[in-house]
Amino acid sequence: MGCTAHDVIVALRSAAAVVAEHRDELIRLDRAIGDADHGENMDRGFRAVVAKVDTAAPETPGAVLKLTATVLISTVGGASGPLYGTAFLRAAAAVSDVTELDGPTVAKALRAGMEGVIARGRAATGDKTMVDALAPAVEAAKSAAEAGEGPAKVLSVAADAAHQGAQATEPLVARKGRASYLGERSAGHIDPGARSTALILSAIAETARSRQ
Amino acid sequence: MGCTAHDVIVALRSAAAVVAEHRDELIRLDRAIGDADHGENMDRGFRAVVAKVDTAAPETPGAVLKLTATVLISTVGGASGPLYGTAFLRAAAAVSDVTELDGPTVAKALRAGMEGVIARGRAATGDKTMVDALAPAVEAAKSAAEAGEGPAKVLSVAADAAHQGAQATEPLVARKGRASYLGERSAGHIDPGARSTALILSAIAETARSRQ
Amino acid sequence: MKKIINDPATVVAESLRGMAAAHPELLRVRTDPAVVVRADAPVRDEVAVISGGGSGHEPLHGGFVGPGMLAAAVPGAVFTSPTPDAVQAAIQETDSGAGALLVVKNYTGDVLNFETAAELAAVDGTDVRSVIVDDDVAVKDSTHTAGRRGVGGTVLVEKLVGAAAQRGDDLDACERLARRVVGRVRSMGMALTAPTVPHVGEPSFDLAEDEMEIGIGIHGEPGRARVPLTSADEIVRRLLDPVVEDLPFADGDDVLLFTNSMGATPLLELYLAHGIAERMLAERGIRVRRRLVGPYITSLEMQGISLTLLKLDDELTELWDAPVRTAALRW
Amino acid sequence: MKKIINDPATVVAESLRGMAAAHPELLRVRTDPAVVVRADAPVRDEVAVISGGGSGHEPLHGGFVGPGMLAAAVPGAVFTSPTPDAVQAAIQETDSGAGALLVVKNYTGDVLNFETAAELAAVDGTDVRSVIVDDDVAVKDSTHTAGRRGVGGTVLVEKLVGAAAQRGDDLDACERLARRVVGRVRSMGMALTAPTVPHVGEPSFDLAEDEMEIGIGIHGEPGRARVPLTSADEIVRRLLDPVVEDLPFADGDDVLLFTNSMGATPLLELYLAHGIAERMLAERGIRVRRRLVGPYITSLEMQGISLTLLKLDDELTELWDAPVRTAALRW
Ligand SMILES: Nc1ncnc2c1ncn2[C@@H]1O[C@H](COP(=O)(O)OP(=O)(O)O)[C@@H](O)[C@H]1O
Ligand SMILES: Nc1ncnc2c1ncn2[C@@H]1O[C@H](COP(=O)(O)OP(=O)(O)O)[C@@H](O)[C@H]1O
Ligand SMILES: [Mg+2]
Ligand SMILES: [Mg+2]
Ligand SMILES: [Mg+2]
Ligand SMILES: [Mg+2]
Repeated sequence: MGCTAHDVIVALRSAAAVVAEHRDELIRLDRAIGDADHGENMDRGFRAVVAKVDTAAPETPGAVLKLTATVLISTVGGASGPLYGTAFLRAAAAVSDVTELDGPTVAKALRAGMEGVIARGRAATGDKTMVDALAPAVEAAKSAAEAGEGPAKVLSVAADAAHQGAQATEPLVARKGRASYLGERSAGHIDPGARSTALILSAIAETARSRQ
Repeated sequence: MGCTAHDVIVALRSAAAVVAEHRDELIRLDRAIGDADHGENMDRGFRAVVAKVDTAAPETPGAVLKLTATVLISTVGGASGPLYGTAFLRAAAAVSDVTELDGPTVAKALRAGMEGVIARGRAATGDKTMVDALAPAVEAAKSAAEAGEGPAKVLSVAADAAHQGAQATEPLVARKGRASYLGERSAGHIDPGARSTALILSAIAETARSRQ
Repeated sequence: MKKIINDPATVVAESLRGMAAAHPELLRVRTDPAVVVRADAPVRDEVAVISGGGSGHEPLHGGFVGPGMLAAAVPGAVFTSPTPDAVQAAIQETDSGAGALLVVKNYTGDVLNFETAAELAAVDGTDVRSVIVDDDVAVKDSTHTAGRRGVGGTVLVEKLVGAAAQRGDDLDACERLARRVVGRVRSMGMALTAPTVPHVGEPSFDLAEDEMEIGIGIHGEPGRARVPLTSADEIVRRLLDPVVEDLPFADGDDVLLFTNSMGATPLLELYLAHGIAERMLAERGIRVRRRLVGPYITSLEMQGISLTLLKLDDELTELWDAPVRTAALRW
Repeated sequence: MKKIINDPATVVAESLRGMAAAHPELLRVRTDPAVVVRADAPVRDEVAVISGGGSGHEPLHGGFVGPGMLAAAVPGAVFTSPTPDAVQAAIQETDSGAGALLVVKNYTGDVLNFETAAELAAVDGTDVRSVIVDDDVAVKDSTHTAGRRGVGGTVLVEKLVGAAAQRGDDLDACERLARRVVGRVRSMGMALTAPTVPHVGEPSFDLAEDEMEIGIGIHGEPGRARVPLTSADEIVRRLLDPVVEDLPFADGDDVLLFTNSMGATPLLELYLAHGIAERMLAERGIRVRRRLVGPYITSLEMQGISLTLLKLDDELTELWDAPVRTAALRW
């Protein structure tokens, strides 16, 4: 019923595939209010993650998440590199060395990841960043876990909430990251980091569902 | 019946007006096989000539032509500046200090001008330069003068021949000037200097006709 | 996309190889992670001034590596902050025992990646300080936002602090100086055209033939406002006024005026703009004592300019005049 | 047309004003006719090396005025040779008694206008010589045509002869040296985009998104051939092969490689191309001993590059290394 290290690796592969598929869309979103590299950065990072987990074969979910963190930190660059890296690092710490993730652990890992992003980037919800996708995801995951749902369901409600959160960034005026330089002109576009967060969560949730 | 200094000044004013009117056309021609400045160069030069003859008020046709030469040399630049300048300088020398130009003197001045251009630029007919407009003009002028025509008629057949000569540069491959760098690619375009020569001769001929 | 490249994925690496070939006496290039290092690094007892950021702003920063300026530069992917391991490698390669000063342009990505590197280097026992450059007055400054961008002022900070390091200032003094310069430098830029990032393949924004972007950054991010293209006089005024009024610079001030090309603006136009800026400053009684005119912090093939003003005093003037020997700045 | 200008008619004059403001310690600018002169001219007993030509190629030639290079530069209208009176003014302003050497790029207009000026100066009693630079291998050389254009090689001639003048060579020696350099230097260029002349207002030629011009000049004149845009490797090969084979440069030769940006090609791409050229020369056994990489002879905002090779010997290497202090070249 829980997610093993192998499940997490499969989920990351699927996330990498989704990021590659949406590379151009993420570039387009970042082109509108940033510097047009978010799709390229994430694609470069997740390709490297896949290559690395294949050779390093980490043995616990926490080890997979930690390896992912270090690879993202050293390959993504930009704002999203350290932020996603920190998220995975904190998630790894949160799951510690358990060998199978249950619903509550998944919810806890998500929260830890979000807290890491906020600690590094100092963005609040409403600032038009990936936090606007993460925060509702964390809330939804928490409720589902408290209702006794397993990891697949927890991830799937989290992903749905993240998509809504990402969508809701469209009218916002950015206060953090590169989009903030545009002031009012940043309104009317979805935040690329929020979108990539939602995409990655969906891919992971989809894998969890299909393997449960 | 002959052309006075005043007639020459009026003719130059009319030439300046025609050059200004055709500035963009000459730029377009030069853009195709050169560096897109011939219209600008000639316009700058003839404007300066008009300004100068107005203040200097030279008293013989030769003095007008000489003044024109010096102004063109110090304002046109490029290849056409020294070439047109030399043409006017030699024409001035050819008419010496006569006070009224008759048909033969006009023909002689034209030939001297052409010889000056050839001496400086070393172009032969068929090289796709202003010489291809000048050479037939000189021949036509000579025949007309020998047939006893006055300056107006001499100029008008010269202008017609110059137009035909300019037109005939279209299929030629340039061997002199900037167009020569294009090799075969220079074929298919009229030479801008030949075109300006024809335009200036027309303007002068037209003035002579209307004042005779 | 019109570029002289082989493959968008290898542009930075291939370019660095060419740079190494071009300047063997000045610098060496490490790959994987990519770092440009002074040929003679580490320089014993000299504070290592290090900067970096996304590529595409050349000559910034690699062109400023050499005696009297940077000990190392860390080039990221095009318009993308480098990763912490690359910054760490630069710190290690230049570690002279005197510590390292990181000159960081204020972008979330640069700040976070350099911050992480500094933390890691501290664990290794190297004394590392960071100074954030945020001189772009086009961006509203506020603690609730990412704050102002680092733009043209960065070049001046690197030159001045590099000179201080070379004359033997210690890390504390270099850090103090850097902060002092940051406090006295202001910039603003504009663009006529957008840059094209190789891996994107199309211009970063679309601009009509009669439009320009005012308050632009150096990463192809759109500016603060899109306005009709006007005369050079008007353009310079629109850049200079906010710069002057921000610090503010005042009647009687001695300044360095840095007129920068964003890449594709020809020198012919750049000098023209510089002349206008000199005239407008003279009208305000601000005395231009030093100048820098050229493409020094660029945005690929973007057409546009930026103006930077630094308030000089005797020490800063002396540090500016101190010898420098790099690929892009040399006297 | 997207330019930072006030009025196409005053671009050159306004730009020169800005240049004068930017470099008061190096040069002064005379107007009407326009001449850029070394601040300390005339320099007693030093041959005055003078060059000039149409504007729009900056930093050529004004950016090379200063100790160790040019005594004066004569800027014409954009892409239009200056008139003889301007050249004459430059000769007069720098007349030191040691004579003047005119470095003339081989264009009919430049040749005729400089020739006329030299004749006029001779009448005034100044010893003036002219050397024609015609290094562009893209143009077929023939006595029946205007011959080859002067392009990148001009920069090298100006540096080397300027160094010779500074070390005290007399006019004969300077002239001989200039001819020797012209005999050993070859270039070729290409473009991705066309320049826009201010008074024309539209690009000098039209080029599709997937095309480039090979064998281009520096005045917006179309090149020898329009071909599909290819990789950087292929572009460099198409420029380098004809250059190498023309002189020819051979296995074991020592050379200076000058990789030039036509204006809007960013340094990122320029270094990339330079690295390729170094590799290809190494493959042929040609040894690159000196390099120059940057935008030194440009064509307004044209994107493109040119490659220039100069066959070095000990004297030329020494003259290249000799100190130079100008706005654009300095060591
Ligand atoms: N301070 C921040 N806190 C949280 N997320 C941020 C912050 N700054 C930027 N981001 C996220 O990073 C995304 C941009 O990432 P990316 O384009 O890869 O980096 P860069 O902005 O350096 O080019 C933004 O869309 C936003 O979601
Ligand atoms: N050697 C030459 N002999 C005669 N005419 C020439 C010669 N070279 C150029 N020309 C003429 O000059 C014209 C170009 O003049 P212009 O565009 O003003 O100068 P540039 O070529 O220097 O830009 C050509 O169209 C041609 O008619
Ligand atoms: Mg981005
Ligand atoms: Mg022309
Ligand atoms: Mg970025
Ligand atoms: Mg011309």
